[in-house]
Amino acid sequence: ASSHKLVLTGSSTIAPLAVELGRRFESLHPGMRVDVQTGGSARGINDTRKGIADIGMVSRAMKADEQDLQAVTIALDGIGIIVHASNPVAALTRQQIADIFTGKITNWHEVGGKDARITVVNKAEGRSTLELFLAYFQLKNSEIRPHIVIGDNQQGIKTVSGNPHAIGYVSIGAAEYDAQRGVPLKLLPLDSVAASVVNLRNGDYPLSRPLNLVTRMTPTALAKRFIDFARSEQAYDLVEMQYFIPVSVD
Amino acid sequence: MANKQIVDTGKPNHLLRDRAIQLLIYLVVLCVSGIFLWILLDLIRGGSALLSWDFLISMPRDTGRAGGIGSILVSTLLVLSIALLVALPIGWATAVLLAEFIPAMSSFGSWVRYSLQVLAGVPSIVFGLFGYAFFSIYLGMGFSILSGGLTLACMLLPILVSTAEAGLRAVPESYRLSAAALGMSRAATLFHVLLPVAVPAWAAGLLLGIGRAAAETAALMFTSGYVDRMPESLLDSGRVLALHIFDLSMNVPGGDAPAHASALVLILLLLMINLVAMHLTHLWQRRKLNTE
Amino acid sequence: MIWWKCSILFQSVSIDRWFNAGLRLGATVAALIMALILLFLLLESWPALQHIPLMRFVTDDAWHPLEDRYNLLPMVTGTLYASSGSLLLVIPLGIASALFMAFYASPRMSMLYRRLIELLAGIPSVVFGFWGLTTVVPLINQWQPPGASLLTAILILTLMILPTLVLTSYAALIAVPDEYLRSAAALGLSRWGMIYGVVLPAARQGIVAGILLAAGRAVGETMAVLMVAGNVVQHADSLFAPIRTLTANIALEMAYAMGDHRAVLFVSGLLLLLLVMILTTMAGWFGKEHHGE
Amino acid sequence: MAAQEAEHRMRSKPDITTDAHEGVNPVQSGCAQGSTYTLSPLQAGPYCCIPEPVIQVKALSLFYGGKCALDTVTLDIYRGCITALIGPSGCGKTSFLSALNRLTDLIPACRIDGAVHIEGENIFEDTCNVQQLRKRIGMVFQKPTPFPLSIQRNIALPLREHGITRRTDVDVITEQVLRDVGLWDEVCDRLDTPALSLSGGQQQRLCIARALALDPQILLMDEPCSALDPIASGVVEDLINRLSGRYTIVIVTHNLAQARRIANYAAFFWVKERERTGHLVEFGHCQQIFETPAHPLTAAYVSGVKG
Amino acid sequence: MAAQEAEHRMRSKPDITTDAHEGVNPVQSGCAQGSTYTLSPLQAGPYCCIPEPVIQVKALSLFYGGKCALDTVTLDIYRGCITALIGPSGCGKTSFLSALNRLTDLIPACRIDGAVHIEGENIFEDTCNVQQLRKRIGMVFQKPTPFPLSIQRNIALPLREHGITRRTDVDVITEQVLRDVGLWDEVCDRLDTPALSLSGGQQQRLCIARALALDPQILLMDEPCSALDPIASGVVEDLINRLSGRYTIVIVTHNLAQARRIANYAAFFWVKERERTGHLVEFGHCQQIFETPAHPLTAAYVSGVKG
Ligand SMILES: Nc1ncnc2c1ncn2[C@@H]1O[C@H](COP(=O)(O)OP(=O)(O)OP(=O)(O)O)[C@@H](O)[C@H]1O
Ligand SMILES: Nc1ncnc2c1ncn2[C@@H]1O[C@H](COP(=O)(O)OP(=O)(O)OP(=O)(O)O)[C@@H](O)[C@H]1O
Ligand SMILES: [Mg+2]
Ligand SMILES: [Mg+2]
Repeated sequence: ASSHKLVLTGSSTIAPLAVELGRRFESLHPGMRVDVQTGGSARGINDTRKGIADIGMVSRAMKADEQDLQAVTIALDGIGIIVHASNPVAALTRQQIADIFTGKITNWHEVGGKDARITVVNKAEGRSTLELFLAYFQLKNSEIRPHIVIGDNQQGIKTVSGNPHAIGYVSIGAAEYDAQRGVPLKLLPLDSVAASVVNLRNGDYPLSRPLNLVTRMTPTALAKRFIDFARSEQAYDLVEMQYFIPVSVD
Repeated sequence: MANKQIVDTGKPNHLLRDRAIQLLIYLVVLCVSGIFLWILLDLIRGGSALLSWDFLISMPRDTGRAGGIGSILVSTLLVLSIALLVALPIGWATAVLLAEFIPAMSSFGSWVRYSLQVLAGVPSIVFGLFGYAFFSIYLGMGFSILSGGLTLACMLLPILVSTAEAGLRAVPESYRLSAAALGMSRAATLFHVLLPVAVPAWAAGLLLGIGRAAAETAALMFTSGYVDRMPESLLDSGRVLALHIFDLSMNVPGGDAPAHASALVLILLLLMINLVAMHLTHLWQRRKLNTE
Repeated sequence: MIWWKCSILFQSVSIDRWFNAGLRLGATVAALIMALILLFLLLESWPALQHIPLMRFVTDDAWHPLEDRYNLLPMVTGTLYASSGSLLLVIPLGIASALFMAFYASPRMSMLYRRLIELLAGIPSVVFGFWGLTTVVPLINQWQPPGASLLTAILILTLMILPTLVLTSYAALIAVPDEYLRSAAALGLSRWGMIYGVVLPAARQGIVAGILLAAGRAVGETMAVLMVAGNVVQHADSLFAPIRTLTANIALEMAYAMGDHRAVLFVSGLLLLLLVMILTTMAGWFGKEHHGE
Repeated sequence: MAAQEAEHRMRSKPDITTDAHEGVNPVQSGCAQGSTYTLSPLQAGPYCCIPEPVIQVKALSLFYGGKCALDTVTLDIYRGCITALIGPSGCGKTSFLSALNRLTDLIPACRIDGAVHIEGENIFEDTCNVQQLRKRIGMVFQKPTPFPLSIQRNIALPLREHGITRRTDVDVITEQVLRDVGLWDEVCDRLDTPALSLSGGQQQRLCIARALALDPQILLMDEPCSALDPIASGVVEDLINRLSGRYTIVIVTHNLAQARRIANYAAFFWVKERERTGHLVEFGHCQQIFETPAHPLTAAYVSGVKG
Repeated sequence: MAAQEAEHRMRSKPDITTDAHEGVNPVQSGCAQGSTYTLSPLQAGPYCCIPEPVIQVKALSLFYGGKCALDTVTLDIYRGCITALIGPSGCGKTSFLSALNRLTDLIPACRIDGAVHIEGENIFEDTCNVQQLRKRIGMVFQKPTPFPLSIQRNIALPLREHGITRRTDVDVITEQVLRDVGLWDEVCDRLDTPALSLSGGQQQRLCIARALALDPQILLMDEPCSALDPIASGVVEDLINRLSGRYTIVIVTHNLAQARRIANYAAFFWVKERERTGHLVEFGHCQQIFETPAHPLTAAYVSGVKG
């Protein structure tokens, strides 16, 4: 990577935000170029390690074996359980959700809904959303009995909005964006905390994750400048536009 | 007459059979057209509102939700041109070699043919993996239009070769024999006699290739990358239309309308390339062959 | 002046030689690409092949790479079911369409239909997937949940590979010499008698080539299938069961895979390549046998 | 005549009863002994060129696109006779033949005026069953055009199409027509090989056999010998001679000596220099055309050129 | 002879000096008056069939794949003479002709044993310049094979290839050879139309003209008249007669009468029944072959078949 070009790769959740950040960064520093590639958190880590990318985007907490990289959180995101808007079920307990995903509950009427088979929408192996979800409900992926496995957020949203009996989980930001624009989608509260950006910001919502930018131990000056910019107040409105929660710098 | 009876007993069910088959074929065609028109109409309904000149030339903003597809069109055309620039000479040379210069059964020929047949069946995602591992990492091109173009070129090769070879093989043997009998070199025979006859087949193959290349997503995901800004050099990453459509529909909340519009643009683009190429081929052949 | 004439002759001879050399170079490059692909897939999957015994790719109880379970078999069957299902559908549809263009339609209709098919050949697979996800899946879901299933995958694949087959077999059909048609007509054969008895056998080679091409696309299609097949790793027990194909698996997990997981995905790429190589070899034998007869 | 009719019926309707099959038996045994059978009954049959028109061509004009290729031809073709069409290249002989079995339908740009009555029925009327018509009129082309199938299937295919599907019937007919054209001994041990592997002459005879298999009443032949070597050509010529009487034959030939040898009637076509429109100059008994031509053009043609 | 030689050189090498161009002028003016020019010098030229072998075929065997198509043929072809090759279909006449200008190179499976010496040089040696050889040996095929180009370009293309590129030279040669084959008057006003729009006979004559344009010494003709009507066939035959003496001509024909009329020498090929291997039965003066054949097979062939 040359001195006036930054390459970011990694989580598709962060990528849209990073693109906007990059655009503003470029306008503040003429002559700079910020290239954003999506993929997944693992790719962010991988590419940063290999030096293909200057900065990796990782939408989860760092793992123990990733201590060779330096991570900075730039925003928070939550994971929300979604069902079709026409689904009469208003809330599910933690146990019910775990049972539904593990195939112990297979019909909506067992949890107070219509008499219809539940379609479980799960995420593909390796996604950080999946890891978080599993960790929160203390499940193993092999225990889950999915009917549909999806890749990206929008596929999950499209699947659930097209199937009145489906249940899935996606980034709250994306779900809220679509729900507000008339997509037949409903976010279920978790542990009786409504899944909303507001609750996320309060810290009330239990299933949240940090959005990190990672670099190697000694980041280049440019990468450091960009990360600092991303955490600064100049970037808050961009973060909020993507329905994420900016982290306040102390 | 005697034989009339036989035929008369046979006749009605033949007539019936013919009618039934004709009906079936018409039904199939209606079905296929219907479904395809349905898709097209869906696309038009979803995207035509956005479609405008402005949409074509302005940059995407807000991860594609707003703005246009100017930079993406440029990247697409760049990737396509690189792919064609690389694949056409190699592919057509291979086709000419296979059809004209070496016996079909020779070991070199059958080796080349075999590898091309395998290439034709290799899934595009495997090309993507290969391009990522070879061009992007091993050759150090990173995520770049160049790397994407080269990957696509590999993918296009078998299509170009097989169509061009078929075109050449369809040229009557008598032209070759009489050209040889007149002491013409094989190169001259090729350029002056065989090519003009085979050119429609070549053009058709080219169009098929362009269609495949322009619609390719999986092979470019890991090679030319996602960056939706105007590329400044071939080593910059650039997002192609098909990938843009994929990203908008799979990753961007509220990206459906621009995705539809982009798909429409892609289809119109292909249509245009199609018409222009057909026209040029026709003109060229007419000039070469003096056909009326 | 005479030397000038000679030099032209000399030139055209040497042109032939240079030309031949250039062509050989091109062909070698073309052929090397397959070797390169094989090499790099091998290199990338080496870490996994080194310490995961090959048998485990078929004997493990499931596909949970993060839990060290690497059974690829369900995805192989998924790929086979989806592609053979779509081939079963597309062969009659495609050949009927090609016949329509060649023998049933008026020249104008034929042209129109051809344009339509050419257009479709250019629609990106993503668009098909997208359309399947928002239109076909909900439709089937109303009938047999969850909707995303082997059936949808087959339907969408059929639409995708149809243009390839139609265009190639149309080319094969119109290449059938007019003489055959004329003599068939002179024998009083009906239209279908002519098509079935004479035209199809004469065009068989071209049509089979088209089918192979289409089969290649069906096996290799990634994005569209990813969107509509449901992607559950399992052996499908009915048309309505979701499946995951090898290619969709790579696209789904590649970006997120690390270490062994990633290497195993390359192994599945390798597997696909080997599958294609075997099929090609078999097709070659088949072709030779027919040639010999 | 009656005997011949009966034999026809047997051949073309082998499924009347099983007796019919037994009736054919002697044929088979005869075949085993050589080609004596097929030659004898045909030769024994009465030579019956009857001055009764089977085909009446009335003011037939034929256009390709806007271009007139054949200008108001009026002509009768007599039952059981051999009529030779002669004339220079491009004078519309092939076009004329194609009009007789409506093969011109296959050429989109081709338009026809006038009428052709076959057995009294105008074939250009919509009520005419074209397939039936073409079954009654066999055609052999200048270039041998076997289908790319096995020899056996080349003959079986049109039979099937016309309702003769029983395996044994098809086999009997196949053998018979292949004997008729003298091909049986050459190919009987390899009926399953591709017809395209035959030599040119064999291919042409196969095409004739294929046409005969449908037991047509009329046979149109477009220069059937021009692609053949003298031996094969002689065989075909003999064959035509033997077939006359049984079939009404219209033959196009560039070989005037041949026309003279085999034809009962001859029609001479000519093509005008400028507009390249073919027309009928003279029609009459073969002898008359060749020996006392009425038209100077005919005289010049039949005498001036080297056959 | 000498004058003729000079004229040849002028034609084939028009770029020697500008004088050469002027030297050709009378030809042009002659052409404008009709076809007198081309006919007269040819007819006036000495009829010179010299018993001096130009082509010496020595134990030539020809194999397609493993199959032997032609078995040890030894034969001399004499300068300026017309040699006719006759024999039944499949006896290897076309294969033999193709071997003479190494056209067999184009057939991958084809292997050749033995030697063919042309003007003393073995053409199967690697040192032989094949293109130069083929320029010296013109060939005309059974089926007319004009390129799908304009009439003009059909002739210009091989000329270009052999270094005659100046527009005027090409035009002069084009007119001359078209006159030679009697096609000039028919097509002079439409040289730019596609050659494929010509009639069969015209196409064949165009092919002959194309071969003549390169001013070959030897002309191989594979049944040049079989696709033609009698008039065109007569024209071509006349042409061949006129060309003899100036060119060494080897002609394959199925028309024995024609062979008898035009040839000086004749070679009779036959094909063995079982293994389908062609071989030379008899070679000699035309008259001898047709009137006092030495071999019973020859006798049977030339007498028994209808030409
Ligand atoms: N399909 C066609 N489309 C347009 N013109 C045609 C077509 N077929 C034949 N012609 C023209 O019609 C005229 C008569 O052709 P036809 O083939 O009937 O001649 P012919 O007497 O059979 O000649 P030949 O002896 O060479 O076979 C020719 O000028 C020919 O160019
Ligand atoms: N390209 C080829 N490949 C294999 N066999 C061939 C090929 N060309 C010709 N033959 C075979 O070689 C033999 C001689 O063929 P050739 O064409 O020389 O005969 P011919 O004397 O010219 O016959 P005709 O008079 O029919 O033209 C035939 O048995 C033929 O089947
Ligand atoms: Mg004709
Ligand atoms: Mg031959």
